[in-house]
Amino acid sequence: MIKRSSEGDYLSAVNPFDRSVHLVFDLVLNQHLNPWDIDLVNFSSMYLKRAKEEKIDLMIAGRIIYMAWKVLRMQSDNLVINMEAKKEEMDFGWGDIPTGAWLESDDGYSYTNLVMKNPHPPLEEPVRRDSKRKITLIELLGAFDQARKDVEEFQLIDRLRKEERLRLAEKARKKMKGTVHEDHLEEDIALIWEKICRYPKKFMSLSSICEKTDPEQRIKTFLSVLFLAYEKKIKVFQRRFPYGEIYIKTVEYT
Amino acid sequence: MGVREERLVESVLFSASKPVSIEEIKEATGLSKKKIDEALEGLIQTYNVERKKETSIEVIKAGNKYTMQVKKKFFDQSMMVAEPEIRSHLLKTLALIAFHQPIKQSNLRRMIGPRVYEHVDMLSAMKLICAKKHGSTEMLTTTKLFPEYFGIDSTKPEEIREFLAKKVIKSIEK
Amino acid sequence: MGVREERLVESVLFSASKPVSIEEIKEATGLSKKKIDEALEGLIQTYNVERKKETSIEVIKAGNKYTMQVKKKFFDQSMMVAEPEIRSHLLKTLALIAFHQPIKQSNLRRMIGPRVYEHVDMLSAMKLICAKKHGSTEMLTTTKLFPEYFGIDSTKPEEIREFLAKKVIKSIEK
Repeated sequence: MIKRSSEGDYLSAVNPFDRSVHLVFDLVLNQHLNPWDIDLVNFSSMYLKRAKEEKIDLMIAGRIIYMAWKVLRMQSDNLVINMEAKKEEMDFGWGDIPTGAWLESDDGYSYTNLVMKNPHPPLEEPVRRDSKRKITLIELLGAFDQARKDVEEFQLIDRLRKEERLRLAEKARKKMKGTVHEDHLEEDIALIWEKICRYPKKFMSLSSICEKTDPEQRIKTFLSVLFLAYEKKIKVFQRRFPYGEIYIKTVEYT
Repeated sequence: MGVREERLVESVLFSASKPVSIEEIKEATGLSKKKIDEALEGLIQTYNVERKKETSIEVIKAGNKYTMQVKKKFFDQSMMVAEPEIRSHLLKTLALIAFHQPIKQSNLRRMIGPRVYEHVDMLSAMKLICAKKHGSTEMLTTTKLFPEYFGIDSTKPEEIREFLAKKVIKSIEK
Repeated sequence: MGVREERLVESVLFSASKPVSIEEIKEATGLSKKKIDEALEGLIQTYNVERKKETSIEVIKAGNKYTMQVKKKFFDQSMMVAEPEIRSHLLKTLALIAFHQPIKQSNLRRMIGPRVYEHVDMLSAMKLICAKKHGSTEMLTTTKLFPEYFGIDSTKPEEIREFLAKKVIKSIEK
């Protein structure tokens, strides 16, 4: 009987109380309901009361008690993990926590249980004054003095930032000038676009439109494809990341 | 006179941090106007007469409202710890607007950067400045509340600007 | 004990809208640490013992700081506004962190469910807790502000734990 009760087979409970308890525990065990949403203390007192008052089906009771035990395990597991975390983190001054009193899982368990079940939190927000004072004219004048300096600083930094941006852009332009990329990029894009349009299908792989063995050719094709995708003429995607084949699909209206 | 009522009204005055009307006290405590009047009278008597030398706090009537505040002679100490109503960054922006008014928001942005938008919103909400549409930007000036707040005896933007400019020059010369 | 010193410190506690340290009181008043200690002791005696029944205000030690606040029983009566549920849930989460700290966010999630993320964000923004990366989760502890904010006379984790345990038991007895 115990074996059967602990196995997963479903027991058809006739009593509506048994059925509802079974359902709730099942939600926690199989549907990942928060175990702390179950009030085990309340459950056990109700169940004991019923056991005293009427005849109960021992098979179903066994199954329900087993489920309750599993829920309790889930609740206390959380606390045990916390205790372990505490032990690991002792190095920043938490080492003085006494091993007796509050570290006992019983206390941690009942504290958590009580906080979760009680409608009132154990912390109360204090009522203090929220007084703010007025600003004086002297402070306003002082603020202006400081603001003037801040503005000068801000404008200087802003100017330097703009100059630096210009300098970097100029540098990049110079670097590109006369290179193969600058001269031929537009040409390359046009060439690849023509290739894609001529392809008999609207769907193709990158390697089908370029020379596989020539790395430079592959890079050129890939760059052009990226530009075309940016211009929304094609869609580019990959099924396996990062080493899978790259596919190209022409956009309908083209 | 009910002792409990007096304690309730005292707790409201203390926590309100600003002058409160009888109506507001009534709403917070549920006491009748008569009971509140009596409690306020009792508090004024206790704080300002009986404990005169035994406290630095007083209960006063300001217009139609009542407030609990630090006595003038302890004002300096409390200024040191009380938090200012306007935070320093915001105050700087307010000072720039007051000195350069009328000033375009786009120009102010060039002075202090993108935080201008948040600051203009906050200062407008505090009714210290006024932002009026001006083409694609806003034109910023101080409001009537501004001179009132700082005790400046003028309401015209140019006069306020001049007044502040003079003050600043004076403080630099010192 | 100096009467003037006590008045000065009283005015500072009254004006600061948050708990203040001895250092801050020293800066505002220019008094020595010894005089401030005496004044604070005097104020606690006056407010919490001598005037116990004649005032709704108390002076308490909160963390390493001191503050003046409304006594709990007047807060309940004077503020008739119902406590919003969100606030109370948030306080419960904070109470769990404070008791079990240092606690992994993933473990806290097992106790309170997915609302843990929102609560941790809000409590961090309020500077009441500190979340430090710990593998794939976060390790949560309370900050120095925590005991100050709630008027807990200790900064030691085990004492805070004891304080909370007592509070929980008290709240059931109600």
